[in-house]
Amino acid sequence: MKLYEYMGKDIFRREGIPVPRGQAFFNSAGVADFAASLPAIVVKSQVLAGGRGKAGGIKFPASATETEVAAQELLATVIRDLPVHAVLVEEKLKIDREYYVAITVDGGKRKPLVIASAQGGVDIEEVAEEHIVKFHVDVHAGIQPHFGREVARRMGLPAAESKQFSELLVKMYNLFRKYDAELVEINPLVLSSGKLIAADAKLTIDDEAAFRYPEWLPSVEERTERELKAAAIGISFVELDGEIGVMANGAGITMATLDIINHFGGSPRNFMDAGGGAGTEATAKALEILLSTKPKTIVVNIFGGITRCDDVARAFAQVKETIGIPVPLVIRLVGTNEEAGVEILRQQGMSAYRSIDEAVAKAVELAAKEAV
Amino acid sequence: MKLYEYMGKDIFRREGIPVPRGQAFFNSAGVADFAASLPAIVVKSQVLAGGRGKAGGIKFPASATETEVAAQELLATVIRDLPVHAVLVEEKLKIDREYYVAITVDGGKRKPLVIASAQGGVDIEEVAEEHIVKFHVDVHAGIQPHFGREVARRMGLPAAESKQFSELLVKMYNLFRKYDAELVEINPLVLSSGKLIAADAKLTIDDEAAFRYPEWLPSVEERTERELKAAAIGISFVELDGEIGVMANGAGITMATLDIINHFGGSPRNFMDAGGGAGTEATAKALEILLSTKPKTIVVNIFGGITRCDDVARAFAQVKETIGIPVPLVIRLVGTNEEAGVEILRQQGMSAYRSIDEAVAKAVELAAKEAV
Amino acid sequence: MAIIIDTKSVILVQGITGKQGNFHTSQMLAYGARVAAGVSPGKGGQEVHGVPVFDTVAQAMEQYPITASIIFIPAPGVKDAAFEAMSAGIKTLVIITEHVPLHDELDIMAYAEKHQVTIIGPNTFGIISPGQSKMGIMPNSIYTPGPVGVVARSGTLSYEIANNLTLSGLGQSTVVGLGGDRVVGLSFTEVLAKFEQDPTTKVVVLVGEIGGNAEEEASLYIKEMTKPVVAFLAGSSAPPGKRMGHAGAIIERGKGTFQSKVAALTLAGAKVAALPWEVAELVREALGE
Amino acid sequence: MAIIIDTKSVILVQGITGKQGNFHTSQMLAYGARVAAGVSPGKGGQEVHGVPVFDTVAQAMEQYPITASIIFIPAPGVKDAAFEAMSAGIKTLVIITEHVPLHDELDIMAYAEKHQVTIIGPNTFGIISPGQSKMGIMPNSIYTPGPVGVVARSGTLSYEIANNLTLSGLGQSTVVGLGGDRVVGLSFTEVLAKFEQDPTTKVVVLVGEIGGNAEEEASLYIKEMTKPVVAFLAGSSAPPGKRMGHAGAIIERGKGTFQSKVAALTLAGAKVAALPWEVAELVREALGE
Repeated sequence: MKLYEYMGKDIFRREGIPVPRGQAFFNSAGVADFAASLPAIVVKSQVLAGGRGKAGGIKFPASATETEVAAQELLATVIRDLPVHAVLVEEKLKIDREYYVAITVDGGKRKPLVIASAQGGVDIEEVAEEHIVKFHVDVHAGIQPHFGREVARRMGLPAAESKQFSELLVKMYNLFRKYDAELVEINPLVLSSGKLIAADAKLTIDDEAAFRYPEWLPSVEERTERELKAAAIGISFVELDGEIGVMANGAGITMATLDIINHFGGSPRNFMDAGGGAGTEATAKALEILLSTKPKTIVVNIFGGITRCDDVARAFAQVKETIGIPVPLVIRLVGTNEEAGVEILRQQGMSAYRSIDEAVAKAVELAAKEAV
Repeated sequence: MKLYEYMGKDIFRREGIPVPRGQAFFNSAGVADFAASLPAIVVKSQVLAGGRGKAGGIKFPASATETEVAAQELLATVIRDLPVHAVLVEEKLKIDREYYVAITVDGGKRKPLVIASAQGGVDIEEVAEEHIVKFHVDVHAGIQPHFGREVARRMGLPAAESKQFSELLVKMYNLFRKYDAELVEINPLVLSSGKLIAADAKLTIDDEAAFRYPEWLPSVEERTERELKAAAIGISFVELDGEIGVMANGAGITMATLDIINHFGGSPRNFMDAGGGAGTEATAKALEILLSTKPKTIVVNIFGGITRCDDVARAFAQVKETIGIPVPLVIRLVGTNEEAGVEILRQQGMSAYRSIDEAVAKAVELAAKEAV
Repeated sequence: MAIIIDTKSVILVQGITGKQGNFHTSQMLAYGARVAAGVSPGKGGQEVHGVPVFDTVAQAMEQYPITASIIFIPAPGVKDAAFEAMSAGIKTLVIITEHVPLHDELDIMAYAEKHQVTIIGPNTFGIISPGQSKMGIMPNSIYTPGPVGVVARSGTLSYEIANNLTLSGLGQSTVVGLGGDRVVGLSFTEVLAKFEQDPTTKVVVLVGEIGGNAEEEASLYIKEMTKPVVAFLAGSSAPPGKRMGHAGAIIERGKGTFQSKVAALTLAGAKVAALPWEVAELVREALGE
Repeated sequence: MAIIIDTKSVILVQGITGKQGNFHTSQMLAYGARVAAGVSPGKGGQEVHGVPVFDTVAQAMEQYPITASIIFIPAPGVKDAAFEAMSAGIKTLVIITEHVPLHDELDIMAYAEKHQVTIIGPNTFGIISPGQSKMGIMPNSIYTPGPVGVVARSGTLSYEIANNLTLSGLGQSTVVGLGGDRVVGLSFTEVLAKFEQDPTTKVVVLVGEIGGNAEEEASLYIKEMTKPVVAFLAGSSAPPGKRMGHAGAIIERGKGTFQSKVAALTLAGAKVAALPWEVAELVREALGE
């Protein structure tokens, strides 16, 4: 779960990380008054897309009145398909230098990873490797101040900034642990008249830790309505651009099914991992979601392990009887209770393949026909 | 630093450990009103002495009016030489069972230690070893719930209480770490109508962690005025009952000096470790504190390492010139700048021994003479 | 022979009285695995499919010489369960549970490293040494003993491949599921090293997918292996930036792409199958059959 | 030979620019110890008595093959300094600072155990191998090389005894101060075991005091030692329940009394001196002189 910049900065402020004076507005009421209290002003659209600056999502009005106008304009904007959620009106900092610092998780090393650079303010991927400092964290040690001093030294920060940077990193790490963060990123970390200030705040919270979220933690939704519906029944679903609807059980096998569709010259309409052990009801609902995307054809690839083939077959029968299945449905069904499943399908006038290649080839062929 | 029961219970409450409804009173105003809101009442004197129950420090009044009287009486009481600081008016619990649980530090193993027993409510030293459960804590694991379940099992708690106990122990450990505790002890932990409640709270905070204390943390003083004065200049000082004042530099050597006084048939008036590296001013002040205890004689045992003998000698000279030294002063002075020190003493008409046995023997002899 | 678990493994099931724990205990027993005891707080004294249930791991270990534990506890309790097993001295741990918080996984792995515990998962189908023992949720029917070691990130895809191997007459020494989360215990490299040492294993099948750089790291080790490696990778058609099912499958920063993985594996000498049903044929070739 | 430090020890001083760090660096240099570098954040590039100062331990270690570090940092910063040294790979650490918070000590010791670091202190006078090297605050003049290993809880008392030994012609192999806090690194037993292995050491002097049960635990090991042990204990006259100077010196729960310690040591075969000046004579007897 990504948080908007203003939410991240609220948490930064609470955890003692310096941020510019600022306030979020969801409409323009009060904007001018607040702006009047700032010596210099920046208005930033709150949207979870990258590159909002280049897309015109950040403005530098010269007066309180101009700020109100800018806020109104930005609130009406759509950036990379996402409507602007709010605007953050902030004190515009005097920028002496810009740094980059982030804490994330390195899955390969199974440890938190600190990434820092004295060349901040730009996309970190554009910074040459030799200007990037990386240090893994031992969770049994955490980040003590010395860790920050060593990072600062490698970054080439002067002594006067080293202590501030070190205190900041300790706080960032505490926040990273306390809020189950996947990512805490400050870019740029601005040096302004001798003080280090987080000019931006990127904070991604681990969705799996939702049960520990403090109540006040805001929720940000990036998924489509259908993806949400699928999530509600425990199914991973991602919409894509192709023609063939896909349902399989397991992330790897679903991905492989997409690959095989591609291999046979077709294009998938979606990724749908119905998971292991989905029963009749969940499978029926998943199929309904699939149908709502209006694919040209649907291919179902079930290797029954925990998932029982008869449960799956019953779901198809149920959907066919109730809302109907208006597109060709190609089913590959093997594994636990395979025979019972095939029999249920047969009674509904449907048949099943035993091998994945035959099933996908058939689906691609049917989709091509539909397209004609 | 030991906290009063009501302070400990305030912290328990804040950390989610169940305690009886209660309130501390420093005079009897409001006691009756509060007592009237309780179904059954207990009034406990807040004093840092053990065995306050046996000393009459706990009362069970039958009514709100009786509670007010009891509070007045207890507030006027002195228990084991300590005046009652406050009274805690609490709901008297229905007691089904009494357990014991504590977390402290095992210096030998360098680890936190959990001590628990199903036989609570009495002095834990009176409980037979086989009824006491002890588990060390790995600070890299902390106390997870399973730890509490295993302790509960060893204590013989039924399943219904195991979960509660386990949650309690997790909270106790978090508190132990968060507040730099030397000891968190609940005795008795009461089972009351199926609920585990901390009927008492003993909490000792590490004095060395004072710089981390949150501002609200209350302070409890157990030391005498002289001991406080000594602490203010960084000197360890404990008053004893004998006749010979003692000053030495280092805890071990001070203790050994006391032992040697005993060996020669004398009795020490105090323990004073002037520490390593004390300068003239600190040493002079220490001597003044010593003199204020009116010893029959004083023995000073300085093995100069970081401590410089001339600094020490100058302090004695200074005190002699200003307030005077009305009792015999026996000085053993060796080590760093020894010659300069001896010379300073000589100019003041004082002399110094080189060996500890001679010095102490002399002091004991002089004290005996004074006593005549 | 096999790796990690075999006929001598004495197994504990944590969360044995839950729906999943109960069902898969029956399946593991049916497969012949030595499931000695289960743990379920507050349920001590019960039995599940004839397996005695204890309140704590320590209590179970007083009664049985347990060597490995499999965890079916819901995600919020996994950290507690894993620490309980590790603190009690268990050195092999299979964590089936999915949706375990990332920071709990970090804590578990750090403690496992300190105490030299082998962790499989979380979010794994487990491990099976066909004909010997099983700690996992894979179907019993699709495996048969033989010379092929299989290590996979993803469950069902590995079933597909194991099933194909079995139907092609190619049995397996051990099949290991690393788990689909961003932070898991065993890595491809560690499992490959165990297969390299295992006398039964003659060839290794690596089933990977896009995202992360585990396959690229494994390639460094594959270069040094004496045994042939056959790989299959899911995700050749995945669009960049979309999260597909589990955290592993994110393409970030131009690393972890299908192309980079295929290139690294091929360069290291592994044969990469373009389609899942081609794996068995490549294995047969690698075995010189 | 000696234990823990010797002529090969290359020493780092953490907190070298502070008053204590500065002074004792000069004393250690005067004694001939190989003090290679100092650390003091923000003071990198300076020199103290000719010793170069760095901002971080890692930076110092890039320049010098440091084997041991001595910490003179004020108490609130000791945990940070100790973790810095340990994270940088230093395996011998002397922590002079007193008043270190108990929980910081617990954290330091747990991390030291994980990384197999030898910690002396906190709240110690340090360690000296006479004629070879010194990491500590003891006076340089009172030691001389020889066959007596000394291990003490308390500083000045050990000076008294070492001085007596030297005046009696009995030199020391190494003198170790464990530190006066409730939680310290090395224990009596661990130091005794090192002396037992050290060819130079022919007899060991243990300087203990009341409180805790370190001396009782040491007695268990003394029973198994081939080398004779002479002990002196402070606190024979201490009243129960009074805290005397440092946390070690509390008599609690009837354990750790003078009597129990003397009994345990005597039973283990150690000779216990009743007064400090009797130690040298007992050592001479133990040496068969």
